[in-house]
Amino acid sequence: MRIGYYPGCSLLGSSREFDESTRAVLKALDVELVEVPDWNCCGASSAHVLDHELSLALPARIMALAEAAGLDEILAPCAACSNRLLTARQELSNHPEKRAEIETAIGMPYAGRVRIVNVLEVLDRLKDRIAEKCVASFQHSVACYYGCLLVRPPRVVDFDRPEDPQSLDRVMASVGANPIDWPFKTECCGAAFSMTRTDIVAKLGAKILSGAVKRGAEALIVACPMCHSNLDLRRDAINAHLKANGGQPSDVPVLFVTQVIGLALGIDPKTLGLQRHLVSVQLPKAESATAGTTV
Amino acid sequence: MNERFEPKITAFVCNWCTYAGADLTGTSRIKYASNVRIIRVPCTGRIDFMLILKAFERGSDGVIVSGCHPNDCHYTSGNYHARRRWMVFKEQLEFMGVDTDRITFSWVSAAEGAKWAELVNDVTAKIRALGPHEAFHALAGQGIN
Amino acid sequence: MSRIGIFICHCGENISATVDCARVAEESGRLPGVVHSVDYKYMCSDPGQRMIQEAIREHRLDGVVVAACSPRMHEATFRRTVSEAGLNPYQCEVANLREHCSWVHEKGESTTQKAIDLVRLLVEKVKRNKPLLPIQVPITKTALVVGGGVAGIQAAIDIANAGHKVVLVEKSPSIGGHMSQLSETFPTLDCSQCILTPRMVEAAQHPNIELMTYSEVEKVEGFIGNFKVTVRKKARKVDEKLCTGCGLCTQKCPNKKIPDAFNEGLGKRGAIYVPFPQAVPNKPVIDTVNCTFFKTGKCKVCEKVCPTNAIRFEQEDSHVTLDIGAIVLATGFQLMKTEAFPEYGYGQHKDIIDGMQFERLASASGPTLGAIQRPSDGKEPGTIVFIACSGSRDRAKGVPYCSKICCMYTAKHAMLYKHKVHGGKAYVFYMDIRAAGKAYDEFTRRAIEEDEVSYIRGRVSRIYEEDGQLVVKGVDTLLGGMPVEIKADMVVLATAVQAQEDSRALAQTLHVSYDSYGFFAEAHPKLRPVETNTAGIFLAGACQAPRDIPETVAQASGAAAKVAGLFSKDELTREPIVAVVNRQAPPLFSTCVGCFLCQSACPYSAIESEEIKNRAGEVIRTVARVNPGLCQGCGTCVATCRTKAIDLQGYSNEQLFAEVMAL
Amino acid sequence: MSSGHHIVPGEATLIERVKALTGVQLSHCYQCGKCAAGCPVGDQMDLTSSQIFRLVQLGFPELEEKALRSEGIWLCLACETCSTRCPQEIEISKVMDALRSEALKRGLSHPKSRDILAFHRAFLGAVKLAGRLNEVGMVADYKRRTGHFLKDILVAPRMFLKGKLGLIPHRIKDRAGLRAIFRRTLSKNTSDRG
Repeated sequence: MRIGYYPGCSLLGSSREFDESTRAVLKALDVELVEVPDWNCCGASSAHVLDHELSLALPARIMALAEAAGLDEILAPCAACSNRLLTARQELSNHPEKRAEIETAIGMPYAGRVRIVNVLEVLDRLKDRIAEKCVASFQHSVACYYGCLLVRPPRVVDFDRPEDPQSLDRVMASVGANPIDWPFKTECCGAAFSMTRTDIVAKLGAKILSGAVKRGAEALIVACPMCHSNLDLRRDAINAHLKANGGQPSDVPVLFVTQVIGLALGIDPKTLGLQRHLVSVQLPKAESATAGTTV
Repeated sequence: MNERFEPKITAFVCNWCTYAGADLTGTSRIKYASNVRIIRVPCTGRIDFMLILKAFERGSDGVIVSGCHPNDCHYTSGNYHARRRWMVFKEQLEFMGVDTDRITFSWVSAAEGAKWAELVNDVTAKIRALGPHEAFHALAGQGIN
Repeated sequence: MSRIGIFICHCGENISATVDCARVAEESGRLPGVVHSVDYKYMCSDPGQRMIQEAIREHRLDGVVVAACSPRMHEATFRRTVSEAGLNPYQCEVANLREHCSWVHEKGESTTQKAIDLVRLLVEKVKRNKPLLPIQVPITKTALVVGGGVAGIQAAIDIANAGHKVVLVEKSPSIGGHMSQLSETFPTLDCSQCILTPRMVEAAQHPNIELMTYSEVEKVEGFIGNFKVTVRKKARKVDEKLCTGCGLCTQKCPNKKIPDAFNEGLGKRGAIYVPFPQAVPNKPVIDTVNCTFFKTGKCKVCEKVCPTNAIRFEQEDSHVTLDIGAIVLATGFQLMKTEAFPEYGYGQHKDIIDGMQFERLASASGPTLGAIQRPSDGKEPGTIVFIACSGSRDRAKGVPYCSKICCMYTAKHAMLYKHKVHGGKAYVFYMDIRAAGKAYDEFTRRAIEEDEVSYIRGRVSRIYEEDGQLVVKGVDTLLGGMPVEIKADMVVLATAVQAQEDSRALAQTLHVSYDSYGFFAEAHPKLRPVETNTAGIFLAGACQAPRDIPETVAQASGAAAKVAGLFSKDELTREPIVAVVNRQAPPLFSTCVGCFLCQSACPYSAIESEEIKNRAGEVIRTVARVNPGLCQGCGTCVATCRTKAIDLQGYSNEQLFAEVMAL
Repeated sequence: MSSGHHIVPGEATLIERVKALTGVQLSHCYQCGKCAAGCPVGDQMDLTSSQIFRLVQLGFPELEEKALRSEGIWLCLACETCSTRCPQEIEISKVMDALRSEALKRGLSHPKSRDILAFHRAFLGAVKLAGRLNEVGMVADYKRRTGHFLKDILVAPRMFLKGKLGLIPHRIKDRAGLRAIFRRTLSKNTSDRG
């Protein structure tokens, strides 16, 4: 299996471990990742706030490059990137007259052929191979946290169901984890305000974190670098908010789905970037060889 | 002669939807082009397409066929049969070299008085732009019937 | 040579203001075959009509064109006028000079010219009109009522009381419908079963009513006055004649874990069951899907305990064919299920229920005997949230229309809860309070003012479970959109009223129209609300649109009056605008070649085949024949016929081509 | 713009501008409030989404201005919870984008939008420069624009130690082409002034 790969900017920086674990897991599962040549930033949460055209042109350049490279599918692990790519793709396919303008702007032809997939879709396709190669089942209660961008808006992303989605839960169960039933799977963590309104981020993160812990989660599992940053990098702010509002601070770790799969496949935690988390990955009753690793 | 060309438009309309819709245009006093002559049939399903050829032969420059909206046919499915036959007839017309742009198929319900006026005005303007249907009138003169 | 008379009406000034009527009369008078042409101020007035009649006699007219308002307005009037003067009514045509000419064009030459053209077309048509005779059809004076809810019961009783036979078909084992499930009714709070059960018994015991419960309409053929209806009687597996309704079998059935549909899944029943104690008929039925005997071949406890040996495991479905003159559709509605609401948990929370489930909780005959207890743990809810417009007025996930009854029943639910749970808190999230009915607004005000139900204007965005309670995230738009969060013990969704699951299929069986939501369509939204577009089929109740009990009962009585009116005559007169296949002298017999393309085009199955035999009785030709009772006169067959063997009376090929040739 | 609650003839109302920019018809909003009810930051907004729509619906210049001046439009996270649940299928976050761009264009944006705008400008500035986002460079630029120099001083060194902050920008090859995209798309009003 060969698939296009668009890591996006976060995966080069603050979420390097998502990139590392995605590459490691897919390599272990015999999937060849072909990075989109000379890819650019998709504009993420900023371009559409300031300029609609730009928010179409930046993703269009990426997709046009992928087409030129002969790719018909791009894996975009970052939920924000895949959402922006899907949004631009849909708007350009619904409005062919805009496509011509955008082609002029990017100075490249764009046919709209290339498909965008997220990491859960790819893992779901590989579930038989994962089961086959699973050496250490991940026997922990986990809260699957999807965030906003994987499932919303449904008319654009058309993935899983918009409330109480199940795909990540299924992936987790396939490697032996126990996904808990909890109500905040798609609650927004405030990612867009990570820099500007840390107060809001802390409040929203606190609700998600305490909601998961209260229902017995030993780890939160995410598939979005922004969710991860907010729940991991901003943990001090979240805990401060919890403390100030009579809640219980928590050191429950937040893992990328690919890190969990990697552990189940027996990949070295360091390769998976577990040591990069600010909240250290310590899991109770270490059942598997790798869980419980402190880094 | 600087007179504006006034096309002759013939409309075949069903009794239940479009005829009633055109009645509503009247009761609503909405004005439209006086170029149209309406021929009432019970249902568009009744329309023998030879009638359209005859209408052209008699000097019509444009023809309107209008009935109930899909699924609203008073007779359940007559408009659907008309539509299906039209697809076949249209190909024959094109083969004969008749300009099928001169025939307008539409749906006007009994509640769409304004739509009827709009339809007649649009078709009249369109046919005026196309000019007299001389190609056919000439043919007719040679007695194609 | 024809002798045509032309009568141009001024319609006061409605026509003459823009059309030069005198000139129309003058020019039309010169058309070949026209022997008389006049104009007059009001043709439809008494003197106007007399003028037409005198002209017919004086000029021995054999055809009349009245140029006046739309034929949809006065065609019937003028046809009666000419027939009183001895002319066949179908020898009169009406040219539409008002709606299609004078009202829609400016005064001027082109308008008058159009009027002259319109008259000329119809003169050419009327010359070719043939005298037609109305068609007489006999009427079978037995009505079929489909659906045994309050609408069907009321219609059946009214028709039966008018002296006609009625067959009442109900698909479930008992009549009673949704009304028998209700606790109390708005705005009077009288007990639903107390007012309905006497009616159910009256229907069952009426000498003119035959009940067919646990039965479904499978096929309908024929036409008004002469329907042939096939009904499938589903096997009860119980001999209704022998069963006394003692109830021993239902008590002894060992399999008592089956969710009870009558109690909306909140209670349990056995595999042999009577839906509810007051059921009519009070005879049980075996649920073969869940019955241990049907699953494993062992058990038969019911058979052993039955004192009258009425159990019939071998009983099969049977079919009955009925001769029916008129049909009343009263098949009711269904409520949208709670599974349809993603943001309210996809129906997975036991304590988020729909309105009908609340009715069962509040009903004295329900699973809790009328105590308000939440389904998950039987606890009495201290705080309850009602959400109106759940799925209604929601084009995204539900239906765009207003379900009409929810505002009232939600107010009733909140009241019943407050009456039963003292000190309980009741909140109602609503968008508008639609309480337009006799004593309705007073009722909702009473809920707010006397029973202190808190009404919050706004929709609920999300419900989730936390610490054994349901967190309801709503908003108060009257407080400027301030988010409101309520921790509730139970939530009741007033889910949308929808057409029955199988309404479209039934409509197709009966050839009646339905709207995009699957509700049956009335013939005219204002003036013919209980008729359908298919003659002889009438509508009652919520199968047409969401409606409450008083409206349903009124409409049922209206439908019954229509049936009684139809049955008041022995024969039915129909317009002779029907298709006819030509017949000629032997050896041709007909130009019909028997291809039967017309049959596939006919929406009414009105085209039959007829065998033409020689003297020896051998079939020599098979040709088409139109059943004039079934034909509705659309003429689709005429346009389909390749040999022009079939023609439509009143709109014949000859007539229409004559009109076109006059263009 | 004239004062008083009346519609200025000939001038496009905000509801028409929104329709032109996004294709969304705000007349569809029937004020049920479901968007505000589920909004993660609804309780922080001076005006919630449904109130903002109401202000726009009437077409009165003063009310439109009130909507454009609100902080609420800048607090929208584009999480799409509202549009997923809206019974009238209104694409609410698209409307919020349009209102923000109108507010910027007319110079009405809320003072507190300054930081948020600064962030977005820093973000796009960094992208324009290198083609990809360099988080360190972007944050530095943001701090320069806002003066929040001490913010995140506790998190950043730890991130650096974890290998999460790279100091060297990731540059793409065709930077000229990328700058051309910015030049061809960005409208004057919203251009990156940094």
